[in-house]
Amino acid sequence: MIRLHSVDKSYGALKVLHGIEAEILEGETFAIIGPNGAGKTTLFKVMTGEVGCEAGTVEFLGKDVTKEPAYRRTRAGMGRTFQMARIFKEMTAEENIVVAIEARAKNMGQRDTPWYQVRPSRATVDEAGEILARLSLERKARIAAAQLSHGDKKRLELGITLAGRPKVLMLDEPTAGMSPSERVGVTELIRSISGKGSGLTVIMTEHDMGVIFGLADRIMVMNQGRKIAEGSIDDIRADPVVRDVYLGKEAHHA
Amino acid sequence: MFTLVNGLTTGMAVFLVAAGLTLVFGIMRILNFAHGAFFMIGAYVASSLVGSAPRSVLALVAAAVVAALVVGVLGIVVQRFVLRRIQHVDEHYMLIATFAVMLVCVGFVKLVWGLEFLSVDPPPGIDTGVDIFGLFVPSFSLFIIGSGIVVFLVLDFVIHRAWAGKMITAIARDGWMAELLGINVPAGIMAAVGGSFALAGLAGGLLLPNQTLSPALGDTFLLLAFITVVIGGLGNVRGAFIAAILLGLIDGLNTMFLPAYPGVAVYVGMVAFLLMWPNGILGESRL
Amino acid sequence: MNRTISGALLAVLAAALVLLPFWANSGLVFLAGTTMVVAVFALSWNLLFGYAGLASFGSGGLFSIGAYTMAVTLRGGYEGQFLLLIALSTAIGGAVAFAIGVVALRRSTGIFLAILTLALAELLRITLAKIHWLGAEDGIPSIVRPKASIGVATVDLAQGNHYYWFLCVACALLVALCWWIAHGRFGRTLRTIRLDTERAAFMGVDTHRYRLVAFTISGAIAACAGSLFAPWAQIVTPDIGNMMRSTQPILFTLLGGASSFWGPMIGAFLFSAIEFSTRTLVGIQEIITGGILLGVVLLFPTGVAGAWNALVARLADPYRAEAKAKATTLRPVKE
Amino acid sequence: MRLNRRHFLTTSAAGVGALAMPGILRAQQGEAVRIGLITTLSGPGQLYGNYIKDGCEIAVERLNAAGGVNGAKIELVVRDDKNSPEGAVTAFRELTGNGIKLFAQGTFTANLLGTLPLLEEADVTMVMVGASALALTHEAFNPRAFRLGFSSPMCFGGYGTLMAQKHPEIEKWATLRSDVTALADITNAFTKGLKAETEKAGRKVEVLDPVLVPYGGADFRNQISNIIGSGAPGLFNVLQGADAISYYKQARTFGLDEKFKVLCDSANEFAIAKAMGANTPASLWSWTGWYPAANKGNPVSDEVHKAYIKLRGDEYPNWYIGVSHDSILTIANAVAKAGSLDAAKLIPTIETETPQGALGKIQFRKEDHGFAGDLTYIRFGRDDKNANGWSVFETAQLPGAEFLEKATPGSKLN
Repeated sequence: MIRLHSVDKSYGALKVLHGIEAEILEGETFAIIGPNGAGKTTLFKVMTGEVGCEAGTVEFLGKDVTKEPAYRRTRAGMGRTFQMARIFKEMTAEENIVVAIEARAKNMGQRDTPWYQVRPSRATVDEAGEILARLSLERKARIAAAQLSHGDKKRLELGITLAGRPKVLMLDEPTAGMSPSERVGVTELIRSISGKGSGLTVIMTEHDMGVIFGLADRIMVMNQGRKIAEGSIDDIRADPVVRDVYLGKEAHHA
Repeated sequence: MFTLVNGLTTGMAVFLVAAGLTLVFGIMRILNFAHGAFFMIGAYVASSLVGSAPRSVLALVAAAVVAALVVGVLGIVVQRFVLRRIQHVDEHYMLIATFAVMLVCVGFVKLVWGLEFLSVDPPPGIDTGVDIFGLFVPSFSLFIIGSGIVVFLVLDFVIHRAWAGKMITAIARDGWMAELLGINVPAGIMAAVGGSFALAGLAGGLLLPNQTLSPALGDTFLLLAFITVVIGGLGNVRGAFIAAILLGLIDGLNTMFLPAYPGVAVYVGMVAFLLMWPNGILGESRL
Repeated sequence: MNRTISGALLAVLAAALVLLPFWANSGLVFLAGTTMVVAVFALSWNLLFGYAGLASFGSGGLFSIGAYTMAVTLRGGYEGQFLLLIALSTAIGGAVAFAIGVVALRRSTGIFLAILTLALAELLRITLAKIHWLGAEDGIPSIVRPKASIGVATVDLAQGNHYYWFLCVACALLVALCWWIAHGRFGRTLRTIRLDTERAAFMGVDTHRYRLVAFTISGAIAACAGSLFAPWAQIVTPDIGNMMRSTQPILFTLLGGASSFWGPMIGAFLFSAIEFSTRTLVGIQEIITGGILLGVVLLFPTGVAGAWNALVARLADPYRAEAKAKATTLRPVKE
Repeated sequence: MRLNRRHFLTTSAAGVGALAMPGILRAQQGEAVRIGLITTLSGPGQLYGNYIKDGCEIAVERLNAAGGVNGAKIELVVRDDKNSPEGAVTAFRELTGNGIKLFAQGTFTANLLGTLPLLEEADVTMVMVGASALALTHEAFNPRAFRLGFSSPMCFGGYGTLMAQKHPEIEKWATLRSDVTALADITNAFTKGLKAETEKAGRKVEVLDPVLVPYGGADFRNQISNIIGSGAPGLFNVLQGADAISYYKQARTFGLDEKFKVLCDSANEFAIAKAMGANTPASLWSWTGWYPAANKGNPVSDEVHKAYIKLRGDEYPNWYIGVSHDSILTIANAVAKAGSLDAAKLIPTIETETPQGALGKIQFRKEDHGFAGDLTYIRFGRDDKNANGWSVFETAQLPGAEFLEKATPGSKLN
């Protein structure tokens, strides 16, 4: 699905990614973990095209997309959320989904609204309703997005991303800043979206180990801009290097 | 060669005006349309103090300092009663507010000082010229260049070295955090804003013998100062200093090589600069 | 409720404008025509600012291009094809805006775009003032008001108030066009770009292209407004595109309220009303205009349209309006 | 601090009164003879607009004190043109809509070009106050408008002639002007006059290409250095207002007074001396449209001068005061003689009448309604003996009619 080959990235004199190699397979849920400053978010940005990289290549669906801008990768099937939910605050929840659906429809060449029509088409509104229902936001459809609770904002952002019908869903800390009960809810939501048979690939970064262990098929561990381990949950738990730099410390603290 | 010296003079004159403008942007994130008007008020205040023939350089500088104080207080009043009340709304309303303040200031100047032209002469001591390696240089030009450099050095020191600068920088970057650290944020902002506006008044006083006073004086410098501030990088005093010198030189070369199109090179140069360095020479700075 | 009151008011105002020549002084009629044109001009600017999030300080230049194109072609004797001339002016304005957009938009946005456009507009003004063929500083005077023919019907716009009514129709059409652009799918997408450019890009929106199109459309409409203005004022001078002209739509928009589609028009008419009612207080014009602007900004920080919406909402439903007003400072574009 | 409080208050009070009047409705004609004055009362041109307003108000006061026009009082309705043609057109249409048939308008050419095409439809008569642009009496000629102003070829051609007569020894002239086309005409007129007169005397004179400065600039030192470097002993300076004063100020350091034997300013007259006081250049020529001391023996001139001193406390009125006074006088006299406000009757009356004004006999050329008054040139400069630091050294007058350009109403002058 996505293949990274010896990716380097620096911000000025500070090198934040060192020769990252990774391959994410179709249909799996792939988690990137690591301490703060390990380079997870930067790696995310390189994959989605938000920032370029100095060396290495990014392949998506077998195509080299290293030079492609973010919107093209999105059109090709990437969809992402941000650590701090980014939604269109002045619009209602419904409008947020509608604009995302319309953007997708245009990109995919679906033209269901006649050119002279101002309002979104019936089909678009219906689809938005469906998505909001899946996110349990249907009762808040007419509320300005700015007024939603933190958890609802993150759900709405997920909805915007889903409206793009992505092939790979990239979630940057989907539960950051949530209460434990909200976390459970979101974990359930992600599982229902990406469950077996949906065919959806998920890449996520996350701090909460409970969420990771509940969702991920495979895990990549980063530290100081380097990949230090990759494998199943059990592999990672058993990895001595990971224990040292990451879990190890936690264990000592505990 | 004379073009170079004179370019430097023009540049420093513009820098004196632009310094306050870029600081206000650094602190409050607004392009202050009223800056030229404050400059003009500073000039008029100083001219009322020294009359048309100042007795000495000291008298001129003293008048400029008083003008700076007056304009600084005026700036604080504007900040307190206008800008602060709308700082949480949309930043563009700040723009319209400063535009309105500019109109009021111009109207005020017309009422108080009238429309007739006023002129102030260079004080004795800097009213002649000096010979530098066979090149005739008006000593008032040297006075302007010196003033510009002094103002720049003082500002640079205050911002980057002195405690006051660090405090202001902290407020500008993160007011909430600064408050947590025990800094009196409203007082800090007020002092910084007062200081920035005072710079406009100071420039008005110092440049007094350079040109003629009329209610249109503000416009003469406002656009040049805008250009300088933008080319230098918004909020960046060092950038403004460099940009002001460049501007002066470009204008000087303009009169030398394209005498038929005076004043055009500045615009062309600016368009070119913005296309090459869209963020200014030294980049934008939150002070 | 809200919409009904506002709509009714709009209809009444439009009717008053159309019927103006029957009861008002000819100076007021002229001012109303001028205001209609600059209101459309301000609307075109807000299409860029309120929807695409781009602030241009050089829109006066495009207005000027439209006006000069019209003046020159009318002087050249192409009066017969008046409607075609409007289209030509619009197209030229659009083309120039497109060319500037291609070069400028990729590299600079925000204040840099503002200053860049300002510099270009000033350059244009200086250049126009130097071209003798275009009358240099004194511009092109005595512009004729031509005959306009639509199919079989021909209207002589030079007669009486015909051109005024023509302006009413043309401006109404342009407002409708802007409304359609702003409220349709294109406008919605533009708004996402203003609200969060990156988020929009991650919906697969080519933000640069959308901005370029918006820049072009806005420029074309500004030039169209300019082309309508030339035969109205019957003179064009380089100052038609000076810095004051460029700041006009900004003032109108912010005064009226940038978050509302109708804001720029409200601002334009309000500003003209202020200027006209204080016309005899000569010599203190700046203080009056500045003072009133300050007052409006301090009292209604969301612009007059924002204040009006809040007022109507409160009348309609006092409780909900309160909650709404607290929750958002800048309200979404509605109507 | 020169705010004249009394004057300001009366202006405002009159303004408020006019506000209360339902001016936006179509008003009927009142009993007074109403004259609309459209001039620039905001922005950069306000200085001159204020002079025009003062001059017109003095005229109205004087005429009314003498009994008005055929027993009716004159009422001046003042409007600001907002420094733009559309502002002028708005004001013009408002006033014609209120039934005003008599107009005085002035400062900027473009604003006049905006209203001239409207005179026909509104059926009004206009005096263009102090206007100098050729277009107004040539390609944009309108038979309903009279130019009570000095055309560039007339006053600056005369200026060049005068200099050739006074200073035959100067063989090289430098010129300096703002980058404004209208000022190019002035420079050309001066050069033409200078060359023609010199050649007539069988001599030769060289006039250098003008040095250009941007309009509204702040620093002229580069240009000063250029001009002084040219080595010409004569300088004709066509900068305006604040620019000119800044120029003289900055040039002083470079030895302006020593480097040039003859300094000529185009038309800033006493504005320079009033601003610069004891630092005025040692000797400076300037053209003026009206200088009371040169018009001794003209009672109208003296009276207007006195009235202005009473109004503003300024002994050296700007020339616009005299010209604007005479503009109102011209209209009032024509109305009195014709006994009508009708343009058809007024126009021939103005064409033939020669009322005594502050400028002398006010007479218009019949073909193009151009004005050919006396041309006055003054030389003034620094004078330590005088309390204000400067005084007038000499005045010279030439008959304007000799220099008035050819009449080509309706087409451009070649």
